[in-house]
Amino acid sequence: MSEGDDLLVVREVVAGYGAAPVLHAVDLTVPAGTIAAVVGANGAGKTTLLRTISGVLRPQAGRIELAGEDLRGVPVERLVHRGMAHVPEGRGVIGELTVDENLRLGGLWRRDRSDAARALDEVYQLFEPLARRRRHLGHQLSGGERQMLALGRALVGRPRLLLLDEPSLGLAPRVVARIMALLRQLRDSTGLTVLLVEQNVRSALSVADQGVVMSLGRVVTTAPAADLRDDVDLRHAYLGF
Amino acid sequence: MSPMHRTARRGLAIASTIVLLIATAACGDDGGSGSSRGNVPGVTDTEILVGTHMPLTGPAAAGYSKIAPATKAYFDYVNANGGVHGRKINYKIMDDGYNPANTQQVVRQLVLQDKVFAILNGLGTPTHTGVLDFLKTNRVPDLFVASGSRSWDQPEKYPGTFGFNPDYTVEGKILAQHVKTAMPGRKVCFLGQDDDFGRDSLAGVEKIFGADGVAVKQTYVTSNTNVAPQIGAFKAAGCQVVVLATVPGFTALSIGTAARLGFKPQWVVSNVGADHPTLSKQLGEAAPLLEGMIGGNYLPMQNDTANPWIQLFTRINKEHNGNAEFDGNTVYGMSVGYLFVQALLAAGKDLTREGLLEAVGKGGFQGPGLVPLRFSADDHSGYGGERLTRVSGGVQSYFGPAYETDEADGAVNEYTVTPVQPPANGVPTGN
Amino acid sequence: MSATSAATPPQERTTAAAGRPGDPHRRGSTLLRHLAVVVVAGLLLLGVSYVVEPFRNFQLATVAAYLCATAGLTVLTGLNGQLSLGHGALMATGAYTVAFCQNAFYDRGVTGGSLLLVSLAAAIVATVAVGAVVGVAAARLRGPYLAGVTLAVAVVVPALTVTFDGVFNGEQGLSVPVEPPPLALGAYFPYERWQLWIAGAATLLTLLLLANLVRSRYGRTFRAVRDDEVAARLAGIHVARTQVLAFVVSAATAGLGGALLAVLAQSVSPGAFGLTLSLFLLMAVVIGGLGRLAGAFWGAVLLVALPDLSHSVTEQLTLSAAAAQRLEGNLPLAIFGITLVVVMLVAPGGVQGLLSRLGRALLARLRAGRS
Amino acid sequence: MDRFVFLTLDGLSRGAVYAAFALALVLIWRAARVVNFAQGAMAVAAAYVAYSVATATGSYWLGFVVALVGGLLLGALVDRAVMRHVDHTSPLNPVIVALGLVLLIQAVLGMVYGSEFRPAEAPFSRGAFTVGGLAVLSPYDLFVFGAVTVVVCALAWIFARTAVGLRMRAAAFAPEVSRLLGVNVGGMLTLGWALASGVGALAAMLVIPTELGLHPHAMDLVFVSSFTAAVVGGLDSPPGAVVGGLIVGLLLSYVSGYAGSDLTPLAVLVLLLAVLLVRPGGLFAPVAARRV
Repeated sequence: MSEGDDLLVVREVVAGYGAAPVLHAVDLTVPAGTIAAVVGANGAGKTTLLRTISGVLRPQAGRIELAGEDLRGVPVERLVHRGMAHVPEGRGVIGELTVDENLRLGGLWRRDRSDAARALDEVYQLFEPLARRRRHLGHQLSGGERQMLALGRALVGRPRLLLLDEPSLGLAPRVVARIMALLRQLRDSTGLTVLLVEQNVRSALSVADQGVVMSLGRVVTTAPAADLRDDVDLRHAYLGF
Repeated sequence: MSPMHRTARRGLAIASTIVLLIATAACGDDGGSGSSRGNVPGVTDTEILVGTHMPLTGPAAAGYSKIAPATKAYFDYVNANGGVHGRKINYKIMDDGYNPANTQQVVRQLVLQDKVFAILNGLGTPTHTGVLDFLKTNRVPDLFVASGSRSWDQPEKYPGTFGFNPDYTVEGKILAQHVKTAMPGRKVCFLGQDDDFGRDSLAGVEKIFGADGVAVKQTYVTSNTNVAPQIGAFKAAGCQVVVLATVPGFTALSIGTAARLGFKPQWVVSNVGADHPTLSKQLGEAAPLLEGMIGGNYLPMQNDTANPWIQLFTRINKEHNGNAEFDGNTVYGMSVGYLFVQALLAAGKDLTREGLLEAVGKGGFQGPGLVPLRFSADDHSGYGGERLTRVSGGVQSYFGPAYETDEADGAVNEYTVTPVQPPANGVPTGN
Repeated sequence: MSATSAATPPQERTTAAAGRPGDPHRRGSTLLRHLAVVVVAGLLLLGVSYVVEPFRNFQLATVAAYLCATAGLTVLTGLNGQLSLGHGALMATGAYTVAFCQNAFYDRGVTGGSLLLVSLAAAIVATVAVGAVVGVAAARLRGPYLAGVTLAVAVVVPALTVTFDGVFNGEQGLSVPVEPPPLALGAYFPYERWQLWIAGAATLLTLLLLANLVRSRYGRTFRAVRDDEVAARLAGIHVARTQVLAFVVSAATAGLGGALLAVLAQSVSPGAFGLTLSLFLLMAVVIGGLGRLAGAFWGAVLLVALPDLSHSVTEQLTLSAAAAQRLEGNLPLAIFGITLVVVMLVAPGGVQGLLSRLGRALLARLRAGRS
Repeated sequence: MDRFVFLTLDGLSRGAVYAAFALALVLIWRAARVVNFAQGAMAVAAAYVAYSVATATGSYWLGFVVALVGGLLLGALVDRAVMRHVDHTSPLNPVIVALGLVLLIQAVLGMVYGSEFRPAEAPFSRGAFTVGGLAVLSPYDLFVFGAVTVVVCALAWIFARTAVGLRMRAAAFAPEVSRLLGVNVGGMLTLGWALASGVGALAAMLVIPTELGLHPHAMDLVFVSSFTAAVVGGLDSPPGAVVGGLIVGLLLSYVSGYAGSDLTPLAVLVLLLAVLLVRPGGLFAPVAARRV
């Protein structure tokens, strides 16, 4: 079932915080070079899914594979080495560090110092406002700038798979649109694979190749994003619009 | 969770608590009272149980922790030689960490639970002050307290308490008298611990020089180890003689700090802080700074190997004290032991607490001390004088005559009686 | 995991607090239940005082005195979340006040059994005043900053006795004259039993008041402030006032504890109330089980048992003189240190946490056997 | 005037050591949100190791190096073996564990070395240079200033300029995010403990020769002064620790020089209250305190 070009495979994963699991046997496959959007109501388990994939939360059962390799037992901090980057909800900008330090942190693990430096420059080119505020502390940035910073910091590591948790939260529609466009642009230019978790279903589905609908800890539907956008029943049933 | 259930649980907890308490109480009763003969606590036909409280741990333990083991070693020696009137002395040493709250506990344990015959050589002014009333109410002889405070000499108020050390005022007078006669016209300054030790000592010095005779008076607290400000003040005032009423650590600090500041007065140091081995160990490579330091003492010098007392004590130290390091504290501890055995002998074969106190009150003990013990019915202080010591060529030794005086306005007199020799087998005989 | 342990997640705590509604019927029964427990404990203590020998009576009296202080500290730290490294200093305040009062009475030739009550009350008042000052400062501070100030208080208050030695008589301290037991009890009534009665009665009364406070509206606000200051403020609780109140209450009990210690020892000196005491009080309440009055009891027992333990441990070993000298005193401290670390690692609920777990298991077993 | 200069220099040379020790406390606080009450005892343990090595080999400097390395290892050990396993939900727990460690370490030192004071050797002369009849600093004081300055600069450089410093700061501020970015947070925590404990050992090596000597309790008083210094400066701020240390050193010197040594504890309390009532997070606290 898992073909060569499936970058991320999640099989029968059960995970949660206490005795009662939040995720019940979740299955998910993201082909390389595509954008998958996980959508669903509050409490559907979207964030928990991302946290489980990136290893912050240990699955109680099931397996997760990245490019065919089982991730069980791989410490969180080693996952960047495997090409996975996770931008957590609330953006995870470290407020006490400067913009530059935040960005450098994203590439510190890399052996190839010169490429890390190059990646840093590219991010500054990509997010020109960040270049202007290099020396500013993280907590001095606006919401949009923080999102850029978090995204840019992930990109410094030149990931194969980007896990994005609610990138649109609290941002103006114009900024959200820019970020979504950027993701598509990155997919096309670098072959980046993105797993996106969003409340903002419209814009998520507008950018994604594949849509995954979650409800109460289960995947209820996986379909091409365009189909989901048009499936009125499904939207009414799970997405509330 | 129903209230019923909770009450039950609480009841269970309380019940288990009480059971545990009673169990500890029962276990603790080790039958100390069962073995006593007649009505005298701690005394049987074969044993005399004596207790003490000492700092064995904590910052104050340095030096002092050696005293009680030395006393015990002397008792072991006496026991090995047949004991006192056929009874062996069992010396129970309790650690109070120089904390008065712990002293309360351990002394009560010794008296109420272990039922000791007497408390011997309890160490420290703040610690021992707290148990005076308790010992008095329980009529426990409280002999030879290890401190130079004047509190032990209150025969009216505490008839069962006797001191051992010369009190700090007596010492201050003797040290000051020497300064006055041997170094006339010099500018004299004083550094004392900020408690009764420093106060009483300063009182003695001022009895000789008058209240205005001491140019600069400074104090220190043990919780602040920087004495540079005080020493700096002495230097600025041009002091030529500095009298120290300091514990050994602060003697070393003061002398070291002064050298650091290029200030080299004549040091005159209380017996408490003048033990040369202790000081030179603390100063390490800076020990030559002690050269010329004048101190006071009243027991044989531990380095005086020709002294028969030191020979005796060294032997006992080897045989019964694991050959521990031999210093002034060892001599002190064994001298206390010797005096106590003398007192027991004087109290006679029918040993009672009253008998012991009466015997001590009669006085007339002669032992290793260079100056008289002042015990009498209305004087419960210990040694009544000191002899001066000087460090010369890295060796601390006596010079000049021994002096005696009182803590009031009496003159400082030479004491000319030659010290006695120890008995042949090192155990006193009744006199 | 019990509802008041430090490690409990907040949700559980709030439900536990909410599970005790302010229904007057229940409240009345709580008071009665506490009263019953205290009366039973008092009777038991009375019995025990006749059974055990004088030294144990004295030790129990000392436990009672320390229990006053640890109970207050556990309310402050465990229930209100304020760390205090300075309770030894508050005990010293109470102890010195009692000393001054008793000496004043005796110097004026005033005698009588009830004077001690006046002195103890004065000690509480004085400590409340000091506690209010420290508490107002404390309410502005958090975490390590609060620890820093209370640490300084713990160091400074004993040092003041040396600075003003004309009043406090320096390191040597003051003696505390105390009346002998009333003659009605007989001429040979052991003094230590009398001491236990005094200390026990005062402590049981304190515990009764504290237990009711903990279950009252104030107790709930204490916990609310500990769990989440912002939420408490939103719920209309005056956070600073609550914190000062908690500090004052615990200062009052610490003052009483110190006063009782002074009465037991018939003397007071700064060395007994140093920084070590403050730190040991804190360790005692944590080992006993933070936030529980029963845990405060175990802590107090520990404080009294430790010096005693110091001797018996080394006595059990047969050692050379030199080795014994080194181990004496140090070995028990090492054991205590390890115990403290291990307790914190494996049983953060402390002794009382373990006991109640054990008790619950026993009850469950009993019920299972019955049904 | 002479007296003022004298007291100032004396206070500064004391304050430098308090600064170093306060810095060690700040390092651990920043890394692990723990006030390490065991810092003093750990530092004394390292100093005892130095003493053993120096007596056995006759080389002060070998002992000095061993003390620093020993301090680093002890810090790492305390983190790995104990502190890591402490439940940090209540800030009290690590404090109590640290107090337990103090008892344990001091008791073990007492058992191994006894409770006597051991002389602590100073590598340079402690005799002061005299300038115009006024005793100023000694070569040893200069060594203390030099060593503390080197440590402060080295730490500042590590934290501001190196990758590992960036990792350590990130791990302290945002552990979970840092892990997601490939930072070994556990390792950084251990490194933080090791560095702090090494700095503490250095402070002990510097201060003990100026004190009563080597003793299991030798750092107790230094701990109290340094903790005060760290709190005055603001526990989150390394520059605050340095400034706080110097302030406390000067205060102690002036008060005992002009007012009397018995007033020093009171002066410390007044300083603490004065600073904290105006700035509850210390002098160098960020203006908008972070809500954690």
